[in-house]
Amino acid sequence: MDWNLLITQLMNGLQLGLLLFLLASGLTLIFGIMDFINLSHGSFYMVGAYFCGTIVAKTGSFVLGILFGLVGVFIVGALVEWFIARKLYRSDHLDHVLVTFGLILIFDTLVHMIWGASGMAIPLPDVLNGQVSIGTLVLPTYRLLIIAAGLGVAAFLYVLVTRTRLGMLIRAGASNRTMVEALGVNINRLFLIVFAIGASMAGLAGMLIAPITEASIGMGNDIIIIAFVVVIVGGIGSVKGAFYAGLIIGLIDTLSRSYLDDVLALSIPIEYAETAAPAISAMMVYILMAVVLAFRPQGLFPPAGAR
Amino acid sequence: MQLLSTRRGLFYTALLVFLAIAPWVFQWIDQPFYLDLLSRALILGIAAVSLNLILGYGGMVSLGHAAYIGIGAYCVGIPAYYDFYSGWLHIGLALSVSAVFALITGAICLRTKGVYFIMITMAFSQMVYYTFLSLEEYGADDGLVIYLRSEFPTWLSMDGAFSLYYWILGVLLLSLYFVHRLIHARFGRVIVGAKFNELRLQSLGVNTYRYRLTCYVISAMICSLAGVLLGNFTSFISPEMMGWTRSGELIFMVIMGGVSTVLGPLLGTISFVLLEEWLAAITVYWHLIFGVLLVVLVLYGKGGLDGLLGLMDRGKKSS
Amino acid sequence: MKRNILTAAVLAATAFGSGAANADSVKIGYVTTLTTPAAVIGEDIQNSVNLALEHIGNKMGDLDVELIMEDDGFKPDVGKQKTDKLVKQDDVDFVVGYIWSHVLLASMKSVTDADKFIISANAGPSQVAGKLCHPNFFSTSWQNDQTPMAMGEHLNQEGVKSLYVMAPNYAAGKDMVAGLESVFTGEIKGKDLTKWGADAQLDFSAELAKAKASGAEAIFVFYPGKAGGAFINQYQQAGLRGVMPLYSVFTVDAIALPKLQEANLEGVLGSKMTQEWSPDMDNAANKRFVGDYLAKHGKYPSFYGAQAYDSIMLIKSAVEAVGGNLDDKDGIRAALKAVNYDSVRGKYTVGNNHMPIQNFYLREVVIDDEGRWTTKIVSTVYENHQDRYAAECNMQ
Amino acid sequence: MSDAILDIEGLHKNFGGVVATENVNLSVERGEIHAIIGPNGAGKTTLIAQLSGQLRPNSGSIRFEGRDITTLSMASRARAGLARSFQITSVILPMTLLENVMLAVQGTSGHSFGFWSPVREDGKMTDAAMESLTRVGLDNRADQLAGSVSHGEQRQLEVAITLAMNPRLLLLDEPMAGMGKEETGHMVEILKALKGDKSILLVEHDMDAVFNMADRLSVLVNGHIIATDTVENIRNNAEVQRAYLGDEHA
Repeated sequence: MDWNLLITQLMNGLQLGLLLFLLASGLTLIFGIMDFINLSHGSFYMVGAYFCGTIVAKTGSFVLGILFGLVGVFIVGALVEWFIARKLYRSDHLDHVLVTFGLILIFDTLVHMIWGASGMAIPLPDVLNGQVSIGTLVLPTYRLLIIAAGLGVAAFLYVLVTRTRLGMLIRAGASNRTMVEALGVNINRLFLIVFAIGASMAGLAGMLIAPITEASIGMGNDIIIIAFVVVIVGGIGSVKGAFYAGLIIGLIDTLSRSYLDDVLALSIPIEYAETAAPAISAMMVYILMAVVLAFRPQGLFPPAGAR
Repeated sequence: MQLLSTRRGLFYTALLVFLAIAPWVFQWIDQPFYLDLLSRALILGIAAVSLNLILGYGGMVSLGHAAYIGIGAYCVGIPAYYDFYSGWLHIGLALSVSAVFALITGAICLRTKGVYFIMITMAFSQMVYYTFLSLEEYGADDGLVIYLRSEFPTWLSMDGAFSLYYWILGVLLLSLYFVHRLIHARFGRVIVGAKFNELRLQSLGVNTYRYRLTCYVISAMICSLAGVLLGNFTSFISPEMMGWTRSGELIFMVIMGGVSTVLGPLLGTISFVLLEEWLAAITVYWHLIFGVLLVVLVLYGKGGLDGLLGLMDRGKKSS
Repeated sequence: MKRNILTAAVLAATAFGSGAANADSVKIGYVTTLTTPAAVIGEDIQNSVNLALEHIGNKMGDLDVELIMEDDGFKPDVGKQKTDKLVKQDDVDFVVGYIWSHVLLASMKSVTDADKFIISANAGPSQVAGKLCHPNFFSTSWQNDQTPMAMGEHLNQEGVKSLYVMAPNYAAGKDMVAGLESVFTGEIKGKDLTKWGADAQLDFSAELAKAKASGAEAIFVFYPGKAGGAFINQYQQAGLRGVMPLYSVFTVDAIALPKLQEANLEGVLGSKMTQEWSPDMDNAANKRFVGDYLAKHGKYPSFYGAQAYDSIMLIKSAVEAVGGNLDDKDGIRAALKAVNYDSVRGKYTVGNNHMPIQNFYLREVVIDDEGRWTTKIVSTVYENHQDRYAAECNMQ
Repeated sequence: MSDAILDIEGLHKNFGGVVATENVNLSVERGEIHAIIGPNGAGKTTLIAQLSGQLRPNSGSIRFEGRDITTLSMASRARAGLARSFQITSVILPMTLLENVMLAVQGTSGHSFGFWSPVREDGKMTDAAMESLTRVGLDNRADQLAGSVSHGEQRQLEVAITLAMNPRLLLLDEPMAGMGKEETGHMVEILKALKGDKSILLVEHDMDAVFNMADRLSVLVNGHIIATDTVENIRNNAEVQRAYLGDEHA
């Protein structure tokens, strides 16, 4: 066993898991509080990456890119909530699926029209482009930064949800919507803020991944489905659930991508194992969700008080 | 029955008559490609009719129905790969494989409700998608080219654009009629009733789970027939045809045409395929128009195209 | 003898066909990718095709050229559907393009069944060069295996003993790996085929970690289009630059380089690849093509563009050879086979399977006089190289 | 005891720490109208839910016509002859009255795996459904959508649906809820007409209506039955006065 490789892969899994958490945390809140299925949540991820890329290209500063990107996505999220989502909270899930499917098409094409088809590379400052050595272990600096940022946001959300009045309303809203309404809270504003914060989280995830994979059209469409899996596995409305489920799924995906072909090669010819392994590791995530739904439909960590 | 007494009825009658003579019309105006388009639309129509059975009438929003198109298509492709071309074999295989798969997954899916049902149906279809993606022997990502169509006795042959078209039309009309009968029979009443109020049905002594599961399986089997025809029509199959976005498009077609109406889904698929073709010819940004259409349709256009036809009749009455 | 039978069959098919080809114009259907992230390649191709048409004044002999571009959406079934449309509705004379091997494989039958000509300007899957070869299929590119074979040859010459291999999991990816393996004599320490298509895998963290741990001397990759940039990015971030030299095919190209330069990823400078063409090739046709492209778009054309440009010139030569009589399919076929035009890659011929027999060069990433990152030919690896599937093709 | 159609013994249900019903003992005689009254939150609806099979009790047993049905599903109980109506009107609004009632006929007449013959052409079923509609006086509205008739009529439809199941025991959850004076009177007449033919267990708030038609009353307070007796005796029961009626009748 190559321990350095294992640790590297665990770190990679952690990084993916935290990215999924950033996406899923907003999704799960919007889902839990507004009972709104937002398939186009991945579009915020994409838009965030493009905003950040544009500002980095103009100013040359990655930090400014992130800051302005966050503000930009917050505004886009608020606009979507204001003009579209708000009208749909009382309709059924089918309508949500259709409208947000339409939004995906709209966002993808708008990005194509504005930024072109070629995608956008986001240069990193030299400090971040290097590696960090710990003993014999060498890890990319930037990936460590993603992990740190992910954990930071998780801590921020933890404080927000457990220690503030907004968080109290969010928690109450996730488990009992009528109660929040009975408290005389301006529900519209609460929903708007939660929606826009959720969008910003997704946007942040997009900004963090773009320097690695580039910003591109439709980059959110694949990962959003995995983020949904995270939400369901974690328990709808539960930020804590999204955190743990994100890590579990990030690790499963990365570890099976790294070791599954070797494992499969023990029983089937290597050339088949090479093709089957990536597909099966992608499938694992869905198998996990189906098992969770079949045996524990409320998810692994449902919010307290939810049925 | 009242086909000729309302404008909507007239429209559908005209549509059906047109479908019956379409190949000759297209030959006459020398546009053989239109027959291709229509064939594709009608195949998707079969899938939409099957989806409408569970989604429209039964209230089961499946985001994984494209998997059954894929299963049907691979039930043609894989035997053909081994030089088994018998059409009865293909159809029999498609019906049984889809039934077994729907029975197993449906039994799990139907334990859940609402959004969980949407997500778990999608999860299962993604599993099928990735399964075929991993089957190196059958082309994996690259898909399979089917060199010969399913073989049937001469009078039923699928060879040639015309005979394949009439096969498609035949299967479509049969499934439409079957769904129509089903919905008004004892079984259908339970399915429709359970959509609106499952608890009520249970209080009436009906074990809704068993009926819904049966309905899910029937729908999957009809959909697999669409897959068999699609495999024969495109002579090429790939896992792409069962990705979750394809399932989303199917829902879109059903809603666009008019959910839980008999002919609405067919209207939806025909419009969808034509729109896709025309818009794509105008601009590479055609997805934008599609997206806006979808949003507007849901926010303001309840009842879909079939509903619009209905409005026409109401307009007539009030004038 | 065999050919006569084929010709007879083709003639019979023509006799019953509509024969509706409009005598005033030559219709070319072009299938490429205009949406999804891969649209970046489609744009380069579109630019090059338009430039070619501009250069020939939109005329082939006395005939006007009518071009119809279709988008395959990076999906085989969509590509096939669009091909059907071009063949049946637009009744084009030539169907050209095809970036992706799986799209070509799905679409080819539609064209050949209708007795039209299909010209691949990029994809070159092994099947089409071998068992599925067809009298009406031609290529202005290569068979997939050839370019990586050239790279394998170069690696042998350089004395590289072990490799880690990465490619996307689709027809061309598998061909590329097979081509390399057929020539490379060292050890392959590990191999990853990653998910491809509209939702391709772009984060290679797990694979790069494996590559590093494998202890291989160098890394070989095939990541066309957008994925190339992403890969180079992560290759550098993972700190592999000094440790595992990068050898690639169809990965570092004129599409990836401007973006890599923008992101200042110097790791790619000096990296080597093989190709049948390079923007610095010294012939009149290439100078005109590259020069005008640079002037018009402010960046170098890619090899996709070069092959697309060639495809238009090849068709022009064939149309002129038959004096504009597009019903003379035999004449066109013979002219396409003769390759009598000024290709931007210089002179080449085709084999019995209609795949080019041509030179393959080793290219290196350099900085040009104006500070732009581009590629330059270092040496010739193969001269007049023919693919290894030609023998499996039963055409003479 | 011998003539009881429904016997409930020691029924207990709690949700986490909250006790909904505790040690409930109750029996309904064949042919009687037995009403359960009690203040809001006393556990009446939870009790009905346990009797109909919607909720499973934590302990205790329910016997229907001598047979233990404690663990049977809602659907099986319905087929056994125990029909319930809902407190909140839950007829199927987009269907006609006739279709609503026909579903009930269908539900208790064998399985529904009939895929071909249209139900509307089944004379036996339409007749049975029409008969139930007639009993509640809705026969002239059979083809109207349930969503288009008045609230009172929907409540009557609810009763017609329960009747159409041809039950021996009806569990009626506040059949008069939300009704005006005239409608209530009409409903009382409908239910009185059933007396002797069907046994009825009724939860109801409207005291006048209850006193008007019930044979016996049980008073449920905080999940306990504090008294079961004839209408007359309950009226005069001091404990009931204090615990419940006192609030309203004082």
